[in-house]
Amino acid sequence: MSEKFSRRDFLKLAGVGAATSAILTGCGPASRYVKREPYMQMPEYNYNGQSTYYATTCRECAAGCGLIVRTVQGRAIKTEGNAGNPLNLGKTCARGQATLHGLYNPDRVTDPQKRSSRGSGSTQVMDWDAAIQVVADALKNNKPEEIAFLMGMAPDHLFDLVSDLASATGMNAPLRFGALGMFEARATLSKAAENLFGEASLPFFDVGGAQVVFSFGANFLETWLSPVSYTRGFAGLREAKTKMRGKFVQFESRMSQTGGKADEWIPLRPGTEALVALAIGKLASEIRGGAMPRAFENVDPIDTASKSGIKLETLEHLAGMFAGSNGALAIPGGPALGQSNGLAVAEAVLALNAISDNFGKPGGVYLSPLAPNQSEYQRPASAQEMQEFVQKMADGKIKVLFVHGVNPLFELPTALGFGGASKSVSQIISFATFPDETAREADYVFPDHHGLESWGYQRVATGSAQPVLSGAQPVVSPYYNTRATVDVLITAAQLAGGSFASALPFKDEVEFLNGKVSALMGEVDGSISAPDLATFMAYFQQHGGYWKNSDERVAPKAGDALNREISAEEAEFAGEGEFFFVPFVSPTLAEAGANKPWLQELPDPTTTVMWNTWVEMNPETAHELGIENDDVVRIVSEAGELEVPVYLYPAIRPDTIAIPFGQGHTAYGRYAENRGVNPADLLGQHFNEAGDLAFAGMKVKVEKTGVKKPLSRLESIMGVYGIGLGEEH
Amino acid sequence: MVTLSDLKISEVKLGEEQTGKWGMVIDQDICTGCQACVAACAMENNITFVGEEDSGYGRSMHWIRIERFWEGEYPEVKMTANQPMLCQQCGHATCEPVCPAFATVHSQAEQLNLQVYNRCVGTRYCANNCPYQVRSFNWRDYQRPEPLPNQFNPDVTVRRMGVMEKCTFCIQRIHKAQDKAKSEGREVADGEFTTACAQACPANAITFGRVDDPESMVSQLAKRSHGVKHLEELGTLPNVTYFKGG
Amino acid sequence: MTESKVDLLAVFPDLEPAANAIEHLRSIGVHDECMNIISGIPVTEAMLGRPSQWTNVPRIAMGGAILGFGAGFFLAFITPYLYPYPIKVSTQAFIPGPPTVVVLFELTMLGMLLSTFLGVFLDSFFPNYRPMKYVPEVSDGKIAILVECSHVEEKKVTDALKKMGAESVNPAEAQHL
Amino acid sequence: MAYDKKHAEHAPAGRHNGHSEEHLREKHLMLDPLPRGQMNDMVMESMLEKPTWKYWLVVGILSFIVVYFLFYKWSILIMKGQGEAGVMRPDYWGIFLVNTVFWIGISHAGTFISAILRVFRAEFRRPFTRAAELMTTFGLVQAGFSIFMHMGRVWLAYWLMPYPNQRMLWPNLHSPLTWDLLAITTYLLSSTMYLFLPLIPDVAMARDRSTGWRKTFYKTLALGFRGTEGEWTHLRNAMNIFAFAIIPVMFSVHTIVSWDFAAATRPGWSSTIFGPYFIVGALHSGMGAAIVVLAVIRGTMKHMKYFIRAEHFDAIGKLMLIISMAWAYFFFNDYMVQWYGGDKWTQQLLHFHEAGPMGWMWFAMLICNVAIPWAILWNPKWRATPWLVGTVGIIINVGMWFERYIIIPISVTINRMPFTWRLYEPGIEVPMGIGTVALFILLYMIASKLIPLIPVWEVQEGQMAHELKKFGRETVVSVSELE
Repeated sequence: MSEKFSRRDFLKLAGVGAATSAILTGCGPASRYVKREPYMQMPEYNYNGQSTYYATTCRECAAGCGLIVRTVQGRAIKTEGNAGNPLNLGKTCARGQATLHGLYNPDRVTDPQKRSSRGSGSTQVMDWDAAIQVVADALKNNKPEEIAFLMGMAPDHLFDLVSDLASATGMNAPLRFGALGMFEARATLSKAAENLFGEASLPFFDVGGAQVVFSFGANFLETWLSPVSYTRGFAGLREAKTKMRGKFVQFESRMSQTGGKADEWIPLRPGTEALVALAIGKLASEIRGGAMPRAFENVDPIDTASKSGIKLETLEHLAGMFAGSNGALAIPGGPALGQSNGLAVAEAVLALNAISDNFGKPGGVYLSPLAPNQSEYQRPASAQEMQEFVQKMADGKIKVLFVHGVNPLFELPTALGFGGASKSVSQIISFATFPDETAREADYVFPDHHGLESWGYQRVATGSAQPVLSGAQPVVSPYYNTRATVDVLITAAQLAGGSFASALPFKDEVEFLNGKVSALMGEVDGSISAPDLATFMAYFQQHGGYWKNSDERVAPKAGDALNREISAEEAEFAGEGEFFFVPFVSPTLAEAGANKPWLQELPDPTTTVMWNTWVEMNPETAHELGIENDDVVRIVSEAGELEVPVYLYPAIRPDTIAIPFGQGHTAYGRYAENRGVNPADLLGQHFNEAGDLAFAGMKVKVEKTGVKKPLSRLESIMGVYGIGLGEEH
Repeated sequence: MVTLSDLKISEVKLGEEQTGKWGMVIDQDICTGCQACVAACAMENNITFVGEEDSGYGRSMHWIRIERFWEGEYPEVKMTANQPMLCQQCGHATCEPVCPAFATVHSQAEQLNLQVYNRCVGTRYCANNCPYQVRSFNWRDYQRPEPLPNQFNPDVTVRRMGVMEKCTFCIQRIHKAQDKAKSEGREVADGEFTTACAQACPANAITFGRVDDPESMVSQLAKRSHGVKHLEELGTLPNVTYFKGG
Repeated sequence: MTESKVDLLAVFPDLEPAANAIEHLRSIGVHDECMNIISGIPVTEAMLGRPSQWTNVPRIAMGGAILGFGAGFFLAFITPYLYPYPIKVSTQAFIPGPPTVVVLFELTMLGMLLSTFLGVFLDSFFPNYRPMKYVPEVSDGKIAILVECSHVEEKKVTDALKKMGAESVNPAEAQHL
Repeated sequence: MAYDKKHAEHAPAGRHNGHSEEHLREKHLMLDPLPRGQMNDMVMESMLEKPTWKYWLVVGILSFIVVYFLFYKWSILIMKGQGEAGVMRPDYWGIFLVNTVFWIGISHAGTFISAILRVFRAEFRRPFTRAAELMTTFGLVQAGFSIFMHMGRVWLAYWLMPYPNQRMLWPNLHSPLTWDLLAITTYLLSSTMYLFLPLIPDVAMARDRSTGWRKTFYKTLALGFRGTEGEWTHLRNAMNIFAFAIIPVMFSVHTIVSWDFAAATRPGWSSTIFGPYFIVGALHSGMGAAIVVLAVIRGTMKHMKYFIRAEHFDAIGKLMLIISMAWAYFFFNDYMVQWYGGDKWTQQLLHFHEAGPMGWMWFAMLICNVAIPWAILWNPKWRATPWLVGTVGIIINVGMWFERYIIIPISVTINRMPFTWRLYEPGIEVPMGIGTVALFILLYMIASKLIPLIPVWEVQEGQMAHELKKFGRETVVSVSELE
C-alpha cells in the first residue's frame, strides 16, 4: 500500500475531499436558502466553505520553517507557521507569508521550454517526454565528470538524490550556494568553530537564555541563519518573565534592523571588529581577574579605541557589562566576517564567550544538532569554492550544468565571472520555477513545481534545539505544466541507463522520499512513530516532518579556545575610494523575494523604502558632499559601478555607505525586473581565509549624477526627519 | 424593527465605563520590525498592493504599519521602539459618527469598529477623523493579475475602487471561532484563535484576546504597569495596549 | 344672461389719477370687489385706498414649516428605529441630541420655504397660461384698473374713468399673454 | 435708448462735496429716475443685444473648458478613481473640498445682498440683487459638483438621500456630512426659489416685449403673472418671508460646512469659532465675487452704466472693508487661541502653516484678505473705481481660496501621527477646479442673455421712494418707506 500511495493518489484524494466539501457547503442544500442580505451586515460576518490544512515546509529560504497552509477548494489561501515544528513554533517571517505570491505569481515558467538562443526571450514550449529525453541525453552523452549540479542552499531531498547520483556515477558532487549564505559568511562561521572547537559545524547561539548579547555584525533578526528562530530567541532575551530583561549590544558600522533593537549600538570602524572583540576580552578578563588568556595578550585597548573609533570609556563600560553578567553571549556574523580578516573576527568573538564560560550552557554557544537523517554538517559552498567552480566552467571542464533553486547570475557577484564562464558550458538546463536571470541564460528551462506543490523534506541546519527534518507535501495540485525535478531526474536517469539507472531505481519522487525517510522509523525519541511505512509517512506529512523530542545541541569542546593566538590585524580593504562599502541583504526581499509584489510593498524595516534600492549615507557626509535625499549617485568600486538614489540614514558611520541586496533583477518577472540595482555588481574577488567573499571589504567612490529619483517610503520625511516642516524649532 | 427593549440591552455605557470585548497588547520592546505581521495581514485580508509610485505617495493599503523614529544624533543615534500601528478599535471611535452612510459602525456583538464596504460611498471623512491614521482608501481599481486572485481569502471581501478599509481584528476568524465553539456548546477559549498578525509574529510581540475577561492572556498583560494606549487623552478608548520599553 | 357683466380696462399713467379714479368709482357705486388693479410695481392697497388684500401665503408657510418639522422629526427620531437592529456609532446616544436640532431646523426651514413658494403658486393660481385680461403697458409703469360692471353701467363707468384721467378705457378681452 | 451720456462717464463720486442737486442725482441711481418704459427697453436691449464675436469666442473657450476639463476629466476620475487626484494618507481631503467650501462661500454673497440688505432696506442693493442671487445659485451648482467629484463612489451618491430603500438604511444623522447634505439642499432650493420669485414680474415684462421662442420662454417662466393686486401681495409676502427665513438658512449652511472640520478630532480643526469664522470668510469671498460680477456687467453690457454706478461700488467696497476687518478679527481670534493653547500638534501645525513649504500661501492669504483690501478700500475714491475694486475682489477671492486650501489639504498634512505626514500634490483637481470656474462664468454669460439682470420693478420702486429734501441750505437724499 505504501508504495502505491503516490502523489497522483494523494491529489485524487484531495480532489474528492474538495468536492465533498463543495457539495456540503457550496452547491448543496445550503444554497437553496440563499437570501438577499440587505447592506446591514458586514460581509465578513458570513464565511463559506470548509478549509483544509496541510503541513509543509517553507522554501523561501534555507532555514526550513514548518508551514501549515490553509486551502479552500484546491486553492492555497494562507500560510501559517507550523506550531508543532520546533524550529519556528507556529511563526513565520514576512517571506513565508508571501510565499503564496510565488505560487500564484503571474510570471512563473508554465511549461518546459527550449530557448532559441541564450539570453533571448523567445522560447519554444516542449512536452515533458521530450524534456526528459533532453536530460537523459545530457546525462548519457557526457562524461560524468563533465556534468555538474548547482543547487540552492537548502539541504533537501533533491540534494540527497543528486548526491547519491553523483557518488554512484562519478558526476561532480552537487554544489549548494545562495547569496544568503554568502552574506552570512557561513563558511567562516563553521571554519571558526572548527578552529576553536575542533568541529566544523554551525554554532547555535542561545540568545533567549542570555543576559547580555554582544553581536558583532550578526543580523540575526533579519535573514541570518534562521531568522524566525533567532527572533524568538530575541523575544526571550527581552521578555522579563523569569529573569531580568536582557541587554543587547550591536557592533556594526551601519545600523541594521537588528542593530536598531540594540540597547547600545556601537558604530565601529569597519575592519576593527577583531581588535574590538579582543580588547573587550582583555578588559573583561582584567575585571574578572586571574591570568590573562593568551588570546587577549597582544591587544592594546587604547590603540584599539583610536583605531576603531570607540571611546576607551565605552570599551571599558562594555567590558564591564560583559564581565559583570552571568549570561554574556557574543555572536559573530554578517559583514564583520565578510572581510579579509573575517576568520579572525569570528574566532575572536567566539573566544569572547569563553570569558563567560557559556559553552554548552543555557544562554551560551552550542553547536547546532544534526538533522535526524544527517551524518555530518553539510556546508553550502563558499564563494571561493564557487569561484573555483566557475573557473572549471571557464576551462571547459563542465559540459552540462544543471541549475536548481539558485540564481547564480544574480546571486554571485558579477566579478566572479559566472556569466562569461557559462559560455564555455555547452548545455545549461535550468529547473527554475520563475524565469530568473540564470533561466534566461539556460538552453532549457524544465520548471520544477513551486514549493507548495512539491513533495520533499528539508534538513534544518540550525535554529532548533531538537534535530528536525521538516517535511513537505503538495498543498495544491500543480497550477501549471510543471514537473518535480526529482521525478524528471529519476525518469531521465532510467532513460540514460547504466549507472544512472541503477543509482536511482525509483518509480517516482514519493518512493524515493519514502526510502529516505523510512530510516527514521526505527529511531527512538522521535516525534512520530508508526509500525508501518504508510502510517509513518502519513504522520510525517500530517505533522510536517519528523523531529527528535530531546535537545541534541552539542556542547562545544572549548578547552583551549583562549589559549591560542588570535590575529588582531585590521582588515584590508580593496579598491580606491573614501567610503567603506557595506552591502546587506534586504530583510524583506532577501535574495529571491523581489518577484513577490507584497514583499516589494513591504517597507524596509530600517528605511521604510518600498519597491527600490537605495544607498544609505550619513546626513553629515551627504551635506558636505552636497547630496540630498533622493539624489542619484554613482558608486564606483574596483569591480564595477552603479547608480542609486540616496537615503540619508542617520545611523551609519560618516565613512561608510550601505546598499541592500535583493533588487536589480534583469529578469525574474514583472515585479522584479528593472527595479533598483544589485550591489553584488560592486564586489570584487576577495576572499577571507575561510573562503567566504570579503563582501564588506571594499572601498568605493561616490559621484554625483545630478539626477533625482524619489524613493517610495512609507515613513514621512517631514514627520520622521523634520525635513520640509520649516526651519528648526 | 427595533423594539425599545432591544435598545435597553444595547445601551452603551458612556465614557470610562465603556469596555471593549476584543483587544490587543503589543510589546514594542520585542517587536523587531520584521514586517511579518504586515505581510500576514495582507495575505489574510486580501489587501492589494499599489505599486511603487502610489505606495511612495501615502497610498499604500497596509492595515498595519510599523512606525519607527530616531532619537539623538550620530553616534548616539537610536532607533525608537518599533510601533506597529493598526486600527485601535476604539470604544469611542471618532471615525464612526461622521460617516453619512453608516458604513463604519460599532458592532454590538464584538464591540469592534466595523467597516461595511458595500455601504461606503467614499467621502473619506472617517479616515480624516481617525487620529491614528490607520484607514486605507482604495484610490484606484488596483488590479491583481491572474493567477494572483487564486490566493484570495473567501472569507474576506475583495474591495474595489472608492471604498475605505481598515483592520477588522480579523473578524472572520472571530466568527469562525465563535461558531465552532457554539457548535461544540462552549465558549471560545483564550488563545484558541488569533489574528493573522499575532499568529505570524515571530517575536510573539502581539497578543490578542478578550479584554473583558480578566483571566485572559491579553487582560493579564494589559495590567502590566508600563502599558500605554495611544492618544488616550483624546478619549477614544482604544483597545490596543502598547508596551513601550523594557 | 340678463345680468351679463362686462370688464373694462382703464389705463392710468400714474398713481395719483388711479387712486382718484378708484375713489370716484366707489362713489358712483362700484364695489371694491368689482375692481382690480394691475400694476408693474407693487403698489400697496393703502396707496390706492383699496381694502387690504387677503393672502394665504403666511399660513401656508406656517403649515409647511410644521410639515417640515414633522419630516425632520421623522428623520431624527423615527428612522433610527427602522433598522433591523440598533446601529450604534461611537458612544454617541442612539438618538443624538444636538444633531437632531440641526435636522429639525433644516427641514423646518426647507418645509417653510418650499411651501411659501408653493403658496404664491396656489394663491395666484400659477402657473396659468390661459387667456387673461391684460394690457402690456402696465409693465411700463402704467396702472390699469379692471372694473367689472353690468352692461347697463358700462357707459357710466367709462365716462367716469375717462374723466378721472384714464389714457384709455376699453372693454377688456381675455387674450394670450 | 438715450439716457444722458454723462451718467456713464461721470467721475467716481468722492465725498458729497457741493451737494448740488444735479450732482446728487448724477450720483444716485435712485434719484435719477427714467420712465419705466425706457428702463424696460434698456434692460431688454442689454439682454437682446446681438452678441459680438468676442462673446462667442469666450463662450466657445469656456464651453471647451467645461466639456474637457470638467466633464471629460470627471469621467476619467470616475473611471480611474480618486487616485487621479492628489489625495492620499493623510490628505484624504483635497482641492475638491476646497472648491466646495469656496463655492458655497461665493454663494453667500447673493443671499447676503438680497436678503439681509433687503431686510435692512439698504437701498443701494436694488439694481444688483438679481446679479447676486444668480451668483448664489450658480455658485451652489459648482459646490455641488465639487462635492460629488470628491466622492469615491459618486454613482452611489443617492444613498445619502433619506428615503425608504432596499438597503434598509437611512442616512446617519450623526454625521456632519448628512447635515451638510440637508443644509446645502435646503439652501440650493430656497435660494433658487428666492431668485425666481422677484424674477417673475421681470420675465412678465420681458414676455410683453419679446417675440418668437423668447416669448414662449418668458411666457412659461412668467407663469401668467399680470401684476394684479393679489399677485403682488402674495409675492411681496412670500419675498418677505424668504428674506427673513433664508438668512438663518444661509448662516446654518456655512456653519455646518465649518462643522465638517470643527467636529473632527484634528489639531487646528477643533475650533469653536469656526462657524462664524467660516461665515465671515464666505461673505468675504462672496462680496469679492459680487463686485467682480458687477464690474464685468457694467463694463461689458449695454446700458449697465446707468444702473450700476460708482455709488454701488462704493457701498459694496465699504462692506468689503468691514467684512475684511471682521475676517481679520476672526482669523486672529482663532489663531490666538490655538497658539495660546500650546498643544504640541497645534503648535506644529501653526508652525507648518507659516514656515512650511506652503508658508508662502499663508502669507499670501493675509496679504490678499487683509493687507490689500485695507490699503485700497479705505479710500472712497478708490473704492468707487470699478476696475480697482473689481481687482481687489479677485484678489480677495484668491486669498479666500488660499485660506480654504490652508485649512484643508495643508492642515491635514499635520496630524497626531507624524509617521504619516505628507505634502499634498494636486492632480486632476486643478483642471476640474478650473472647469467649475468656467462653468460658473459660462452659466452667467448665458443667463445674462436670457434673464433680465436688473430687477427693473425693484429699481422703479426705489426711485419712487427717493427724493431730495432741503434742510436749510443742504440738499439731502431722503427715502420714504413704501411698504
